[in-house]
Amino acid sequence: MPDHPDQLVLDLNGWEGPLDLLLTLARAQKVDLRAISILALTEQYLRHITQARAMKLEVAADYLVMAAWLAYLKSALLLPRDPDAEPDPEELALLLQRRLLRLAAMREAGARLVARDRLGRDVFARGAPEGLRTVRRTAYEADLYDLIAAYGRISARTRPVMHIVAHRDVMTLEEAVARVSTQLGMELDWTALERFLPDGGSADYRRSALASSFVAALELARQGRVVLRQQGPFAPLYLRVPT
Amino acid sequence: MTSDDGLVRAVEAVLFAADAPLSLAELRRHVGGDAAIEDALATLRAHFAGRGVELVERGGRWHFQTAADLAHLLRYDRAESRRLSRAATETLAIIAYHEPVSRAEIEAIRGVQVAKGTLDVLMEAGWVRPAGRREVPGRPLTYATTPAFLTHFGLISRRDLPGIEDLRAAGLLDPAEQSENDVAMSGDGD
Amino acid sequence: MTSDDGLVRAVEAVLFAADAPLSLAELRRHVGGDAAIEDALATLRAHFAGRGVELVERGGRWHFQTAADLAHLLRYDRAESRRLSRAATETLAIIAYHEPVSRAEIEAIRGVQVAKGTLDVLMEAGWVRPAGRREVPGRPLTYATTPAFLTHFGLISRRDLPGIEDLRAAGLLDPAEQSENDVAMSGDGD
Repeated sequence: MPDHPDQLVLDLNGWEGPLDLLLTLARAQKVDLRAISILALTEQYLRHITQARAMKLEVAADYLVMAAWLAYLKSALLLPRDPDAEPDPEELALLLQRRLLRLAAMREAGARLVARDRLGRDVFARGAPEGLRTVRRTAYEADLYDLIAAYGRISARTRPVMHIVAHRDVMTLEEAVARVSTQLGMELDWTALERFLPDGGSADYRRSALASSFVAALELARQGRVVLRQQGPFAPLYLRVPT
Repeated sequence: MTSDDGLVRAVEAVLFAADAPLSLAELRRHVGGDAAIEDALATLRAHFAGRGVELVERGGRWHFQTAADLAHLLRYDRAESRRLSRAATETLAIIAYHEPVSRAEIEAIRGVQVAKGTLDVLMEAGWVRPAGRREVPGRPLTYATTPAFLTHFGLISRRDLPGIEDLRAAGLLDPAEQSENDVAMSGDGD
Repeated sequence: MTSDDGLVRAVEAVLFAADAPLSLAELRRHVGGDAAIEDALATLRAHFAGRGVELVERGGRWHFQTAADLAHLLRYDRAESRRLSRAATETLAIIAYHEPVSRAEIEAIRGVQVAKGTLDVLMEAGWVRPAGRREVPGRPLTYATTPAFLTHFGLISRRDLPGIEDLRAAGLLDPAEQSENDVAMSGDGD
């Protein structure tokens, strides 16, 4: 703080607005803000603004607005009291005082706040805390339907793979056609289909051979290389080379 | 060792290990459901009173911190923490004492516009947060302080703010009357 | 408070705030040159013995740490539900219908590779467990379901799996051929 507030306020740029300037001037009265003379304060403010302009300093608009308002307040306070005057100049003076009190209170509160024992500046938390861990355990959701549906899906998808068998204990149609054609050449009379089947082999193989030989007989008949005869449904089937 | 001692040990361990202040609910999650945590905290606080490390409550959250009078030993190799500008300090005080408060209200009290960066600095520090819009024309956004504000400034709650009761009693924390704000203030009527 | 107590407080605060274990020299730099730091450390160690926090020395450096027997308090398990992925559901279904079953067998049945994570997920969920090694070349590990699996899916036993008999009759449960030398499961064709 310079010795004379008069000198200080010539540099208006150092102030955070007219209210800040007013508060500093009020403090210079060295009395409780509640006992401040608004009239004296007003005169001081106006004097500084006038000085500043006389020295051709740039004065920001809000300082001039405040100056105009204070000039009005000053004249209202000095003139003989008009009971009908609206608003009451005394009341306006009180409002101004209240604003100054409010700003002063917050300014002091801020100073007290930042002067407290602050964490990380004056007091310190543990430097290397182990830390608390929240372990997220996942509870998986799936119901029985999902499970069954999944199995059905796999089954459908992999059915061909599932049907591959280790050994094929069957007589193929090609095999049966070859077999029946060859054997027919040696038989001149009607011969039962069973006679064309191989001996031995597993039951599965014999059943397969019977089925394949039957189809082979039908195929050969279609080609005209064999004629078939059967007495009735489920009766034995006979084959013969056509004459 | 009694089960009470067991609880005190548990609370002590969890608070020591925590890297941030813990609420009662968070403590309970770690030490068990029905524990008489308040009693354990009271026991611990008494035990650590006057030691080099103290147990403190800030905004309903608890943490250990070094005793304030030992600050000179601990600042040894720490960088000077960044200073708050005067504008930021005042703005923070206005928010803390008046919250929730709108930017226009902050400006009415300070008598100047709030620079864009001022609120940003306070929010970046984690001390101030947007606190919803006021249901008046224009729906201005309001601001309030955070639990981290209480923690940083060593306040148990906002009631602990220096002088707040006196200021309230003096009517200095009342919402500013419109006529008051009109006192030669251009531009802050919005 | 005696000056000894003052030193103990100082050492306590410095060790608490330090971000790494401190040597005697480092401690001395903080609390003052001639201090009887060893005595203060001994006092502190005795004071914290059996508490939730302990003062420990490791290689000439000192630090506080939470008591080892309370480590379990420092983690908190929180359950989050997540839907089982399609791959995991299929894998689980295969294990349930074919157990015990090796990974190669699961892959043969699914027709796609089983990611390592898939089995991990099922084991993490508690539905699948390793079920011993199969005594064939390579000794592949097999997997089976757990009692928790039955509980979760509301099954009394695996026999309750709907459709398992139908599927078996349709030949759909026959183990697939293995491409690798893994297992010879063809034995049941005879």
